[in-house]
Amino acid sequence: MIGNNDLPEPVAAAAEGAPLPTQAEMPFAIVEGEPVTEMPRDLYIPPQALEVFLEAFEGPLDLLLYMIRRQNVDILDIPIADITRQYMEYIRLMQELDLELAGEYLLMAAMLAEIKSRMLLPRSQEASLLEEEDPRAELVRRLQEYERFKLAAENLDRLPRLERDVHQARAELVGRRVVRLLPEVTLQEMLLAFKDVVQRAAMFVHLHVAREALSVRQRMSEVLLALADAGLVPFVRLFRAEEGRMGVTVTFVALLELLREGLIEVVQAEPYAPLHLRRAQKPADAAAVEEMTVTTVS
Amino acid sequence: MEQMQLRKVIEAALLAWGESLSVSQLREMFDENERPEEAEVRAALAALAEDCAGRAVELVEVASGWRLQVRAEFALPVSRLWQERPGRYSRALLETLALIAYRQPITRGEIEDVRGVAVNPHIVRTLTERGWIRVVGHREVPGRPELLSTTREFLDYFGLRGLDDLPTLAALRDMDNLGVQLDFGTVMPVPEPAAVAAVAAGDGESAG
Amino acid sequence: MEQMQLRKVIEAALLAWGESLSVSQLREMFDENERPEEAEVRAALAALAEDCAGRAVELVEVASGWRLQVRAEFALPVSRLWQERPGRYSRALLETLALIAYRQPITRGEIEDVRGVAVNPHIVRTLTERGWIRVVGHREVPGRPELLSTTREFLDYFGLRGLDDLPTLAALRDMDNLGVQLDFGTVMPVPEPAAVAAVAAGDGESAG
Repeated sequence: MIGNNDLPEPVAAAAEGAPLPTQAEMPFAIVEGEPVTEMPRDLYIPPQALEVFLEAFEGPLDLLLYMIRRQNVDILDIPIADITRQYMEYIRLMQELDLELAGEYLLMAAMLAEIKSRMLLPRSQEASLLEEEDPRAELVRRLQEYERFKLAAENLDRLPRLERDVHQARAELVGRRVVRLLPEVTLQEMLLAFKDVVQRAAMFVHLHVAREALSVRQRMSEVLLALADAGLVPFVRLFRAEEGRMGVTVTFVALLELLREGLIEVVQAEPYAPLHLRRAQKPADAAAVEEMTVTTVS
Repeated sequence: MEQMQLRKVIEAALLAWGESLSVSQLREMFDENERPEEAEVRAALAALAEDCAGRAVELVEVASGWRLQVRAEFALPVSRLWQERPGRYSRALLETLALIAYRQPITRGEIEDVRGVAVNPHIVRTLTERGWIRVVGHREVPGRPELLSTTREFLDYFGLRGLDDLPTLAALRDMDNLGVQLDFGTVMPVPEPAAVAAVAAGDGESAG
Repeated sequence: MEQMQLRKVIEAALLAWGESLSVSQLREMFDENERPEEAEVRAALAALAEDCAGRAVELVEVASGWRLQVRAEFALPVSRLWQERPGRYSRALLETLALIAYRQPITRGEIEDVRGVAVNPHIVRTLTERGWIRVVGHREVPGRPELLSTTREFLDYFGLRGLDDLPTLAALRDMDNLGVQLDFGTVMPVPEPAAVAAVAAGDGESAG
């Protein structure tokens, strides 16, 4: 018995189920050291080759197709008696050799026997012309159906495919960077979040619902920024004439609010001198105060 | 962006990425304010494909987009770079794959009906692991068998844009049309390959 | 083998391999009887390097051999292919941002007073990095907490001319369905389809 591992490549390929080679120069099997370049013409197959031979078939339909093709007969007009006899012979050989015989092979044998017996029955000419189907019809249909997918598989195998026929072209990218996309937010999303937080907060603390002068809040931020680096800034410089009365009012209210919150200080060198603004100075000894506060609290 | 530059960026992207990229993926490389239109990208791709004439690589469209690939004519020397040869696939696997590709969605039982043998579970596992097939549902019959279909990776691997690109399935012939007689002795010649091809070409059956 | 053909095989090999190959690796692609000399390979490499002028790739010699690499000038657009899909900002972040917008200048402590939970430092960092908020000063109380305000970029991103374009708190409160009743007019940036879906999801969340 020849194990697959010991076989030269062509035989191993056949055993793996590669398409059966049709060229005469390719050995189909190696039997007792001699290459077998053709499928056996008759039923006698050296037992050592039979296993390889049968393993090359993808089931009973495949075996039948092979026998039909080998006899050069049209699939639509199978000499059923002949084919059945050969098929049975293969089955018998397989059983004699103790090959593991898939149940499908026996099922096919039964089907062939049934077709054969039906074809032997006498039939009137009218009947065969009218309704009665050729007993082989179902078998022929299955054989054809199988054969077209057998062909389709061969065609698929011939398509240029990755790894074997074509390779994806790749090249390293020099200086690749990490690019992170930032999430998108809509104004609506933010407002909904705000509405939510306000509603929640309303359950705990009293929030004044008076019209929020947002322009004042914006101006407060702007004034704080303006004072950030400059130190002392003349009071008048914070007002811009081109903003008109409304703008002046907003700035003034913003300044009052900042003063009230203790965020800025007004500095006047002497009475009637120009007013200057600066950010609230931290207490002389902030650390000490902080410590004190902490002590007080605790 | 001028087309020449766009073409180079696309070539750079395809080579750096090393796999196929769709037109929309290519467009997303650019900031919104300088993002090329789809038509511009397609024009640049067409120009790039022409640039590749006579070069070692070619630009092809597959299911998931466009890719640059080394031409098949260089497959032999190039494949020697790898110690291992790419695996060959058994007939059983290829037949099973072909049935799933042409008849999808299909159950194992339906595959068995055509092939006449039980479906090897190992084959289904291999095909699934390769990402070529996947379960897309269940047939609502007793046992609720899985319905199998091919994937985009399958199409990509075989260089196909879609199932329509699959080779046409051979036609079925009808016994009645040939006026078959119940004559055991009749021997008909096997059709010439050319005749088979003609039949195949005439078959309008789609791959879907 | 003529040099032009050798050059193409080398290009094919380098692009298929995707990494550097040594001269001897390149020579080993060929059968012994047609294996090019080292000098021939080097000449072909030199010619290939010249071919690459003006193309998206360049041929460089590195320690382990030669490789074709995508030129650095394409790093920026091409790097975006790997960019991660943006996540979504958390509810906590949006609430914090909104509170800073409406109550600026505001300290973390004050945000905490309204939200009832500590401000996640990660949120403040994210908003600062995004350029939407900044520290405009310190409250002169023990600890000198930072005062946070929104920026011009914040206004620009949301298409606002000023904070006044935000609906008032009172107006917000009365609204059952923000999307329907608020006339955002020109103020709203046109939402992307994805953003619309996100709003819809957010809506459901707030209703619950």
